[in-house]
Amino acid sequence: MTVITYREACKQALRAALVADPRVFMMGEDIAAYGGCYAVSKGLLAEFGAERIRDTPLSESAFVGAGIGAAMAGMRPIVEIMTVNFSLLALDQIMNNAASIPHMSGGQFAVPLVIRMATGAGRQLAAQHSHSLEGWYAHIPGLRILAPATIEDARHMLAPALADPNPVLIFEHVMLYNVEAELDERIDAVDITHASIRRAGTDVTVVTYGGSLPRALAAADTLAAEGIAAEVIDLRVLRPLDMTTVAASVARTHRCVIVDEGWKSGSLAAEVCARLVEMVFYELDAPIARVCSAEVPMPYAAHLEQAALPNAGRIVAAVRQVVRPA
Amino acid sequence: MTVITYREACKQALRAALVADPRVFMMGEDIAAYGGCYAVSKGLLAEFGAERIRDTPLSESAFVGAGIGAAMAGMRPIVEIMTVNFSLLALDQIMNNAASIPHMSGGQFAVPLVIRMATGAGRQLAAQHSHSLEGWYAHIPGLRILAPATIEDARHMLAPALADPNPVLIFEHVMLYNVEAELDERIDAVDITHASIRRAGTDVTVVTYGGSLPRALAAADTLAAEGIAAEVIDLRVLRPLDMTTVAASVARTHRCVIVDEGWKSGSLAAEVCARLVEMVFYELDAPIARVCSAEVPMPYAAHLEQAALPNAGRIVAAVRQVVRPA
Amino acid sequence: MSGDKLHLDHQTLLHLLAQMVRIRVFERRCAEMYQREKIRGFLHLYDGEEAIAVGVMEALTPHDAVIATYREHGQAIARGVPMTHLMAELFGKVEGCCRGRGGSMHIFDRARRFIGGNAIVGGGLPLAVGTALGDRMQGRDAVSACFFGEGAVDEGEFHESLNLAALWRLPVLFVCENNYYSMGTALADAESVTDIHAKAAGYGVASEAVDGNDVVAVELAARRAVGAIRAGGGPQLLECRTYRTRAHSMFDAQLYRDKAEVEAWKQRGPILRFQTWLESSHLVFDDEVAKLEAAAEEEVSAAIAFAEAGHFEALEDLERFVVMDEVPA
Amino acid sequence: MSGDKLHLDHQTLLHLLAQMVRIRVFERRCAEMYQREKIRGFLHLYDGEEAIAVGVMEALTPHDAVIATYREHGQAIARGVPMTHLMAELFGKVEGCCRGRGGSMHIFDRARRFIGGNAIVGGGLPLAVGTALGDRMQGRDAVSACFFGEGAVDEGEFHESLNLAALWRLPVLFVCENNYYSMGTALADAESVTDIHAKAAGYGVASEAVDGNDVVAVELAARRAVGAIRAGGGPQLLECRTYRTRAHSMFDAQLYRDKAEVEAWKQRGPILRFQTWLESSHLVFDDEVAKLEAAAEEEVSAAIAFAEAGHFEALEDLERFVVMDEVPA
Ligand SMILES: Cc1ncc(C[n+]2csc(CCOP(=O)(O)OP(=O)(O)O)c2C)c(N)n1
Ligand SMILES: Cc1ncc(C[n+]2csc(CCOP(=O)(O)OP(=O)(O)O)c2C)c(N)n1
Ligand SMILES: [Mg+2]
Ligand SMILES: [Mg+2]
Repeated sequence: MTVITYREACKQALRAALVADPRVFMMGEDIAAYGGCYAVSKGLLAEFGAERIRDTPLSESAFVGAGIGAAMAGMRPIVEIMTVNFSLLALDQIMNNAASIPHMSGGQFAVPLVIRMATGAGRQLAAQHSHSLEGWYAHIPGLRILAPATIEDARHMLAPALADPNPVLIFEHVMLYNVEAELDERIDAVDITHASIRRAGTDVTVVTYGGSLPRALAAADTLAAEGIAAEVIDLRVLRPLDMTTVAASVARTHRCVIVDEGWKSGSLAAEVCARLVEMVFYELDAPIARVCSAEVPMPYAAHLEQAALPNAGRIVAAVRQVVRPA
Repeated sequence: MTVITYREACKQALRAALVADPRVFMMGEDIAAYGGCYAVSKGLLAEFGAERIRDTPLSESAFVGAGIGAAMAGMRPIVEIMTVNFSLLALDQIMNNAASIPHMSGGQFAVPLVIRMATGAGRQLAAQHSHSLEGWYAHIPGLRILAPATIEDARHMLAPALADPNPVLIFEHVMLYNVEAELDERIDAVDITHASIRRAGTDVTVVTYGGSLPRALAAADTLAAEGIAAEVIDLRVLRPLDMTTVAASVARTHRCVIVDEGWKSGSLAAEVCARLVEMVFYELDAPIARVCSAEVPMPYAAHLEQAALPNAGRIVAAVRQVVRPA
Repeated sequence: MSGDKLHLDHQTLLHLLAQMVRIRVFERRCAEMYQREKIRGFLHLYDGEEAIAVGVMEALTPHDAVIATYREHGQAIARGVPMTHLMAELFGKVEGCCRGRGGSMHIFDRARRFIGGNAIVGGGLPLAVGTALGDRMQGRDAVSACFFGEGAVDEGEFHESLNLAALWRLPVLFVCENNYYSMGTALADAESVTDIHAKAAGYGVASEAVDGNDVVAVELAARRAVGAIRAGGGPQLLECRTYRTRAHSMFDAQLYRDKAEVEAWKQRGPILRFQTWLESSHLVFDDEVAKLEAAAEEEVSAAIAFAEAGHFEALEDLERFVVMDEVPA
Repeated sequence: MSGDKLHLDHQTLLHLLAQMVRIRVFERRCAEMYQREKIRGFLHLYDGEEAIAVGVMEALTPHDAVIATYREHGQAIARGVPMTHLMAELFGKVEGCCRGRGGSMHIFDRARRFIGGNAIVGGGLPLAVGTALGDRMQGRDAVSACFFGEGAVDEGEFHESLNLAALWRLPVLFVCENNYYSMGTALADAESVTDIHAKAAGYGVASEAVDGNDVVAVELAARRAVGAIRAGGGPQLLECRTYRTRAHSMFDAQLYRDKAEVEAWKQRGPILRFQTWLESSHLVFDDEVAKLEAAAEEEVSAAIAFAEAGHFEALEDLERFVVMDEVPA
């Protein structure tokens, strides 16, 4: 067992991928000379050279599209969009090319591309740099969307993402990079299909993912002290959703709170809720509750930002309300 | 009473707006010399001249951004993005500027901009030209999203949209342009805040909007013949949602089916469902059902396209299932 | 035929003419099939521009990649996509090259490295940069030929793609089919500088403007450009000046241009010109032209029959390939 | 002072120096406040580039619009945004120009037509085209001055915006602050052609490259450009060549460049150079410089005190202005 940061886990994953397959290469803004905006790729240029660790111009649409083309030409590109905030500039390529070409070409072409981006708020970066759009991206057929919330997933999700013949988007939450934990070296692979029960419980199911997992776990601790046993599910894969795991849990607990850093209206939390209604409506003993971000462009001031984000306190309150309505 | 097309209603609205306010002007691709890709703006160039009816280069990001800037400088631009499919290229401007600047600037600047676009499938235009993303756009705080489904709304929603100090996106469904109906000339205004009950009923609430309204009404006819009285609600405004009207209806009917041309996962239908769970859970006698588009890049072949879209038959089946579960 | 010189032998000349005629006839029948509602959706015909697809394609090898737009029947045919598969695609049949999912705007043919058929203006340029990058990284001596209209020059993707290709000296042949209109918008109403090939200077990309209605000139220029790319000269831009003598699509009333302008260009049409020149120079015999026309008619008729006889994909397969099970070999 | 000639009178010279010093001192204290965690988020300082904001701003009138980037303290100060409001903004206080919602990257000041503070590279260019269009349509004789780094030149928005502004001959002054790096990426690793002002030719936009570390040269060039715009010459591009002598932001270890390179540029810093020249030419008296430095220190200290004394916006107001009730007059 060694203790490493989430950032280091991401980097180990990249390094392993580059070593394992000569078709793998990285491109993105400031990943090489600068070492990556969040220092994830620091050192990789020296190790793998400028052919495989490519700094790109600030041309999100072009280099994402180039990643798609390179994937179609037989490479296994890992494209880094520095943060999700800039990915809007590449959205046409992602939706209209990466996600559409396999089906639209009648299955002639696959797009085995991985796109990584940092996501989320909490660092006072204000409206244009604090988006949490991974749940929104999960609307798009043809994509697989991953949200590693643990060191283990940060370390091991990349390999199956690269092995996937489809475009895979990996969202790394900015507040997780500095998180440290033990990496169990006996585990050398994870799947990218299942949700994971991170804490078992019987009274309520708390469904979450990514940067909100630590918040949900903290809330579960508090709730445990009050005698409420919350089961915490980490979705891990935002598309396609593993609703089997979630629905089975809710069928046991009969109550559910969904925690999602996206804006509430049209959030992934809404989708999870709608699916539960479709799947286990008659098992529900209380309305499903959502704890999401306030529907505001994220403000800079710390107190406003924190007020806008889901946190353990709001999760605890939502669970209490669901478990013991006033 | 005169019978006009939806297209003509859109045009009358534009003409009236141009006449009423010298600050109003239009810009977009092929709106002037060509007359508009769906012929909505045909004739306006001759009537209002090239200063106010502006053909733009194929530069969605720049001319949408220019619309934002012009609005901030005191104009009341109506920007046409030919179809929603191309709006992804302008999404950064829409989300990070239009929707963010008012809040981010502490209320110093408003962005009184109207963006119109055609949306939806049904014309065999295949994957890249058949998106139905209005529900997806409704995720973004700061925007008002309108979906005129009737001739009356097509004629009258534009004026309040222009009067709104906020960016308003108007989505016109491509399958509606040729629809004809009577325009009641005694009505000279509509609101852009409320959903509308288009058909009263007691057994089930069918919630829909835009291009799916005719499908829902057709389904209600069929259902009526079977003795099922469906109430059909046209959301009209996709953001902010008028859930009061919807919840009140469901509180009466106790059953709900939501029809939405968006892809199912992460659809607006999911949001409506989640809100109903939050608001009227204990009134629900059956799971809420969704009739959405299949989660595929839209295929070209007619039979596949029709199979992917919501239609009256699927709505009828969903309602039957909700009202009289097998 | 190679390098900078064309051996204008009899067979070659006939071949160039035949290719253009095949495209023309195919599309004339497409328009007819559209009227008969066998083809639906958007249908963008290539009349008047055939010399470009034919000329450029002669300069490519099967290893090269071709990336095109929604107006790509000409490129597809010149590239060798069988008309049967193409017509079946337009009919929405499962025998179509994309199983009927793509339609006219999305022709793909993996066997011929024909990578779309892209209906987002400018959307293909980044892809071509990517295929060129992928090829180069794998040591393949392949060129990515990317066709786009002058309308795509307005888009940011043009700028970003030319820069990236030039920066990394990638083997991309950018072929701008400048037909002076993007839908109904005249070039001068869309671009502040209408000399498109001159824009390449901003990226350090070598470029040339060529009479896009002269198939031999196009082929020569394309061979020069492809030669330069293969010699390591980095991306090249070829601006082919031409004219679309039909409407933009089947929904276009052409309010934006004069009939006389269209007529004038028709007189300069690539087939008419080339054929007239061949005939007046006695480079072909009378019956040869008639023969190749008949062959084209026959080929297209066979394609229509094939398409007619085809089947609609089973509804159960609607979701197939949304998510791929494997990367096709 | 007007037109093409600067009257380099004593007051003018002192004013230019004072403006640059105000910016420099303000930002030195910002860095300090960052260390003390009074300021958070991303903080991009302008050290070494002050001559650009100061020089350009001298050429503008209050009616003109200014559109800037996330590295915009310099522009804001030169434009007259009160330091108190600016510092309070950085402290996240409701007394800040944006009520503490914008922070360093999003400075807006309606009274001074200061329209951001935009943290999306290239995101401000389309806006500037729009304010220029709006002004022109309303018959205002106003210029929209748009500042952006050379990194923004990579983005499609640069291309689309220059074309649109040129096509419609809009009164936009595009000011490229070329500091040779976008974060850690050297210009030559991002642009195939590194001579940015030359790119304007592709749009028919007149352009000039100027020593961005020479405040007088910048002012002169800006006056020429603004004059040309007001005379109806359409948009102009001014490339100001400069260098950022601090890190990109507070998180940058500067692995990508040599200390020696930074040192060399420091020696050519705009304040040092201008002040040295003024002093060696005996255009200022010793105590004048000391005085304006002291005044700047005092102004910044007062701004810090103001910011310290400010309040955090009430949580109930979090959602205020997401949707506006009216268009501010
Ligand atoms: C991004 C985008 N914007 C708008 C359209 C609508 N549209 C389809 S074809 C076309 C004209 C394109 O003109 P050009 O690139 O010159 O090609 P041409 O049709 O002349 O061959 C337009 C505007 C589109 N498909 N994609
Ligand atoms: C669209 C976009 N891509 C990436 C970033 C991340 N980023 C912030 S500043 C910066 C460098 C920009 O360089 P330049 O335009 O030269 O301005 P400078 O910082 O040198 O003043 C980058 C890449 C961003 N903010 N927006
Ligand atoms: Mg064209
Ligand atoms: Mg820079």
